[in-house]
Amino acid sequence: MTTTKTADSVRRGRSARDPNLLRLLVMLVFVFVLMTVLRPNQFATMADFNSMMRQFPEYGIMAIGISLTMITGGIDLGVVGTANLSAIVAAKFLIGTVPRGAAPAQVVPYLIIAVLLSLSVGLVCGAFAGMLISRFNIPAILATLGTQQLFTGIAIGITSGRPQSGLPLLYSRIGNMEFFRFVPISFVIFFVVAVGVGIMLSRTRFGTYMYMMGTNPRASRYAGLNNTSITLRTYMISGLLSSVAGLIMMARANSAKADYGAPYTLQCVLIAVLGGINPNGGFGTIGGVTMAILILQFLSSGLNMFNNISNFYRDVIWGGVLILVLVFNKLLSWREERRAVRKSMN
Amino acid sequence: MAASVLRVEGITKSFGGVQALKGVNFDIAPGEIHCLAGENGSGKSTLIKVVSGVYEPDAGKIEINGQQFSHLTPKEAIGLGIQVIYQDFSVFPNLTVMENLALNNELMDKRKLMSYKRARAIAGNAVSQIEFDVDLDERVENLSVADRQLIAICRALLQEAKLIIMDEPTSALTKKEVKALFAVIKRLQARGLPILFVSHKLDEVFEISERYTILRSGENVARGNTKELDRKTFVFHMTGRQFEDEFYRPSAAKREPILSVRELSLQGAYSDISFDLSPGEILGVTGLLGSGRTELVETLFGISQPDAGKIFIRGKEVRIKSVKSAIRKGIGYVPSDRLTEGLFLPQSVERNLAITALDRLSDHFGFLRRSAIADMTRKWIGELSIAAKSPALPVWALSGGNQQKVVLARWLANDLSILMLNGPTMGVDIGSKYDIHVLMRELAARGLAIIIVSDDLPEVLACASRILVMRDGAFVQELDPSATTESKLSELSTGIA
Amino acid sequence: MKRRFLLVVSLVMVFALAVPLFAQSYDPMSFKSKKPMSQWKIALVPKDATNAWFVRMEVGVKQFAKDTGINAFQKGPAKTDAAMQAQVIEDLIAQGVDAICVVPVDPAALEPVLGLALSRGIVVIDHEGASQQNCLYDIEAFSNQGLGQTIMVELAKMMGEKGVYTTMVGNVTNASHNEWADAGVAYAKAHYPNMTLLAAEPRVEIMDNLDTAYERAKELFKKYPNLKGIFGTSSLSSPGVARAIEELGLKGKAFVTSVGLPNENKVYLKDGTLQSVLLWDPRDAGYAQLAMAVKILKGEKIENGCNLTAPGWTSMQFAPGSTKVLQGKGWITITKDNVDSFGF
Amino acid sequence: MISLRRITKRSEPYVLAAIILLSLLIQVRSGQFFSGNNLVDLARSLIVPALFSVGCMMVIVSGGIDVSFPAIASLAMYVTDKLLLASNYSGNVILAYAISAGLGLLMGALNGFLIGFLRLPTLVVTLGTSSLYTGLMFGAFSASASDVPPSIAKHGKEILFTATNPTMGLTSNMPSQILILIAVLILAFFLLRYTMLGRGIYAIGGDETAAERAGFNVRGIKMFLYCFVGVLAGITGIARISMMSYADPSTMLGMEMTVIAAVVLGGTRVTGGMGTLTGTILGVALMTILSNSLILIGIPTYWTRVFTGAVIIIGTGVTAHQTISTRRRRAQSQKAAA
Repeated sequence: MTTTKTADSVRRGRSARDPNLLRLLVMLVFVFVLMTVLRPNQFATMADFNSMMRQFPEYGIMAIGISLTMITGGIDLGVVGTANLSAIVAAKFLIGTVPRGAAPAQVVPYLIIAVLLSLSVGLVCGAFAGMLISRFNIPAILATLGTQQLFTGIAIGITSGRPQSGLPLLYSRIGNMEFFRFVPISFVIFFVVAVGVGIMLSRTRFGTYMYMMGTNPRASRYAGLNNTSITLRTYMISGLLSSVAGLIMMARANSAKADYGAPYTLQCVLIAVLGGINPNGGFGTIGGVTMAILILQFLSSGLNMFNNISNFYRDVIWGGVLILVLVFNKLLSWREERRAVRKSMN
Repeated sequence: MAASVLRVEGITKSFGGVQALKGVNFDIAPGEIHCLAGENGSGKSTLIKVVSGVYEPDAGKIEINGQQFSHLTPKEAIGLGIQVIYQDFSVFPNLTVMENLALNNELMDKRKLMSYKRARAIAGNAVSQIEFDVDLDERVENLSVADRQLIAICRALLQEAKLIIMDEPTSALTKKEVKALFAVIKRLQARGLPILFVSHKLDEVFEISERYTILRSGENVARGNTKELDRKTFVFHMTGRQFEDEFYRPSAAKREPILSVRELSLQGAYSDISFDLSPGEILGVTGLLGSGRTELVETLFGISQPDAGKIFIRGKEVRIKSVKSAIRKGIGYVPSDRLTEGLFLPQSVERNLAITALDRLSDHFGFLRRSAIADMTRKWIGELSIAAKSPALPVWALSGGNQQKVVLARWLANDLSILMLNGPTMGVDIGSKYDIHVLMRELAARGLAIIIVSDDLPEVLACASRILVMRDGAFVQELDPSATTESKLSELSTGIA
Repeated sequence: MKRRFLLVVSLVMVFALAVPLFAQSYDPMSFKSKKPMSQWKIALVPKDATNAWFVRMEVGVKQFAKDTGINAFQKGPAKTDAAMQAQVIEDLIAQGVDAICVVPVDPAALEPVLGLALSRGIVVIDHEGASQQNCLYDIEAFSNQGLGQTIMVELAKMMGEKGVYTTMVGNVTNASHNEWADAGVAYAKAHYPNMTLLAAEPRVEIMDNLDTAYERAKELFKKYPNLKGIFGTSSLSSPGVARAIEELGLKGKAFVTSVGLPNENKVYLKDGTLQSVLLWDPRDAGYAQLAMAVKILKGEKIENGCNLTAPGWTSMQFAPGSTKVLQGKGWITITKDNVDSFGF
Repeated sequence: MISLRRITKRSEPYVLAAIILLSLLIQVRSGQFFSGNNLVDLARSLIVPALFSVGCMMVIVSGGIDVSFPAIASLAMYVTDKLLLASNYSGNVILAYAISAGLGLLMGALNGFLIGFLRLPTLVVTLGTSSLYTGLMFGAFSASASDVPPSIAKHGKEILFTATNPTMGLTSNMPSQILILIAVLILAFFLLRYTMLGRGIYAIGGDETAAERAGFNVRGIKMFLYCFVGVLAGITGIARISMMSYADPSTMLGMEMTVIAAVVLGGTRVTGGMGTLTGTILGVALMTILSNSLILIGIPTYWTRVFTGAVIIIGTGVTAHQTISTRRRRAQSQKAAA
């Protein structure tokens, strides 16, 4: 067998082994076409694309964070709490320090500090969760359930639950600007995050470590991986991404508040699972997650165009689709297993 | 000729066009210990599953106590007294000994309710049958592997077994425990119970069985009386290959030790361990489970930290703080439990191979050098002749021997100077075992220092250039393999003459 | 370094055109629609879709659509959440509705998206969002100030203008609940010298849950034996607290009032545990919001005394000092005598 | 001796100790903990989470996890409520329980089918069905808070006894629904301990393959288990709305995480196979006391979440630490024995 042939078969083997991605794509196209046909003048218009691009980055970025933790075999239910806490810290800083009526150029350094502050709060929150999981061996689901309460609680405590508004104009201006009057900056950030995390997972050493630890933490220890540090770093990335999402929410709402986006947590877990992230760890791609995000957004925006259909049908479709995909994957994997048994007999 | 308890004739079974069994015949007589031998994938397990009713054969017949069947259901098989003791014993770790013993009985009696009084009586009766001393209220997860196996045997006896099938029962047992198990088997035989002993370990076949049947690629290749069988023929029938006698002699030139351990101690595991290891040497460490052998090598691999003592590498004192630091110092370790400690089963062969070498196979920013990884994978698949159709295949699709080679290759891909292997050929078939032994000798000859931890005494004798026997956390004696015997080793490690 | 960053920022700003977002003042008259009335599409966005309150509001919306023949509908987020509400509005803008009426979860959080709506020529009417900048008008059944004061007056009446009281909100993050409570507390301070706010627990949260309201009330009465009154905001607080009062045997000794729906409070009003609750009919509020939107689409000038054709909303007055916030006299005090007359 | 050693390995004593400490703290801070009416109040608040926790514990013991029970409970009770209202039913409340339990059974059966027969991962399946059921409730049935039919309202007024606080004269009623909890606990205890079905649940959690080989009908047991959880959820739904005389479809949503946390806190092993009713009830009691005593302790409202978050983290952290050290001790004692 020549080398090129091997490489080819590897590549083919990979795409063939990721039929989930293909199925997601089919579903995505299906939802898209369906909505376009049903609502030709509304769906798939420039205005609609623009609107959708402004909506999904905030929860999309959180979903990517949750996906990463799920790949390592854990879960981060604390993303929303982290996002709001970090945004509130940034908002409090801006509101408290920026002089009234400051010129935009004067405000820039404050903005930079605020953003850095918020990102570091995200990192600290993530590190805290990672610490609980890797050092104190608390099951991730409980540890992050606790951190979600804790972070939201701190956010409420320091604000008495009130929205922090009165941000400098420049912040919202930058946060809501649109390239070519069409591509919102939040979308650009999402794009950068998705591509960056995608590359990290598929092209870097650390990405491989995450998959491997998620597959078998015991074996990864014997292979010389530092599980504690991998876990810690994964949750720190998740925290960092949460704070990015928090900054986007802060721009979109022009304020920060302890309970913005509370229902996003469950939604993000659903996205991750539909996107093909194995809840037991070890498998899943950002491509799949991104498609799941888009499917959700299409569904959601599409349903908003039907005046008489409640938004709750999104949940119904979502739950139904999730289960159907599972059943479908299962049937296929049974077939594959049978084929594999046959092969191993050879 | 006495009527057979079980006779199968012309059993054929195929899976989607692939023939797993091609007309297999065998029979087992009352009170007989019959060994069913064969390498992985030879069709042993398929045959067991046909007999126990899990698979329906495509052709052939099964005769049990004179009754003919074209196929069985699992319930029928159990009803006919066929009991399978699986490799993993199928016990419930979270339940007590009593429940583990009694549950099957209750299920067979189709009981809906559970009586703890009855269960205690049943369990007490079961353990007394084989004179097994155990606390009935202890959770099984707190018992040793050997005790768990005895539980499985007791449970089979409770089912009024007329035939006990043991599927590779010794793979997780220590030498001493195997002895105890064999005593139990003999006792069962004395009561007239036939036992089908499935194994690929030739010593066991010779020691325990009266007759044997060997399968290869789904066919009967040999059957007869064990007395008339010799090792060479046995191995030939199993593998279809001829092997030379194994023996390792390191090159005569004594070299400077690469690893020196002085008075190393870990509380509750081992104490006061000192030894030297030179390049080109294969040091065999043997001892019973719990003798501290595993803990010792795991300390050297940075899994645990010693309480006292010193470790020198190339004469320099080192601290091995973590696995990572062990790897940096050129130490590799093949752990004993391949499935849970060694491999990432659902991940690709490539990833499993490359995992420890990723530091070298990526650039400054941590980006993988994919072509280098592919090259390396290809190289080692070729070098160790790992039978994998594609490096993208998940590693669970490989046979045990090939899986072990993947773990080995992972370490060889690093610039190693010391390789430690814990039970390197456990659960590996003879062909691959031989290959692995040859490989170890080659590596040693190339200047690698190797430590093998094993209680497979023939393996230690065949591969090691020096043997250290451990007992109760201490070295008892150092031996020259060319001047010692298995019985001597076993004596030293058990402390029983 | 800093200069280069500024350069980058300004370059980016040149290429990217920021969406006009902020309190630009729009002339409501300029929102007169050129389309015929039959093609108008008006959406009302409530805080959520399940609360009995908004279910009642939808009755008004449907009534309005029926009365006028205009395509008016209610479309709320699946959960009471500011971020999700903003998404619904985003989608409505993309669909090209002509007017959006909104009951904001959090006015501040909706500023950008409502600003976008206005910039696209969409009429924006707020309800219960007096602090909203990016809207043409905010219509209130009353002022937040006024409601808070009225609740306090009712409570004070029950308590005999003396004793310890505390406030209870749906969520500590709920802006209007906090405003009512703040107004009530301020009013009590000024007018009822013998009433004191419970210093240790000045604001209790019931997580918008009836059962929690009940449990918190029980705890409060146990821990603070001299607690005499609870100033409720969420419509779930009166029935929950009333149940606790009844059970603890405090009927006649402890009091509660809040905004509330007749049916939810009927039992307690009748047995005397509750003396009154306050209400503006969400149906009428829904109807009035749509009527307001239509007025602007028609190009009518909005002045003091304008009529939104729903009971209590017939003569709207601008709030003092505001050209945006219109207040009606929409609230009704419900007592055991009139509780049966509502039918919801 | 041996039994003492076994007891220290379990987590029940630790949870009990935590409850006692917390109680003393509350008593010191408020002087109100050990009053009759406070205990009755706590028992009342315990009913719903405890009913949920029984099913939740059984699922976790079997090696699964269920997050759909609040959705099942809500949909079942809501549909029942609406049906009875629409038919002007005024008879016995048992019918309400029966209908709701039946609906719960159907919804649980879907979980059971997907998990037991198709062997799909439990977390994902129940996340999916949870989304499906809540969506149906709010979408298809456009659920909103509603009255309850007279039979349920009457049932809600049935009280067993009234406890009076002698110093303050406050009274609290013990609702009759506590009898349902007691009955369910007795039933679950009997089921788990004295039936083969119950032992089968533990067996599956210990080793599913072994259970299959031993002759347990694994699919059947899982089917039963999720149906049982569904039935229990349906009953819990009615118990909840009857105690409040008010059917709020969203009142139970979101309880899944705290219930799971309570069950795990009570010593149920997350990976399956281990868990006791005693531990579960203690875990739920701890969580209930905690959430119902923040005012009594005097924690300001704004900081309550911080407090609960910290307790979850510390509580599970202690349990996690304790199981690990037990494992270590066991390993060491094994070594010593060898």
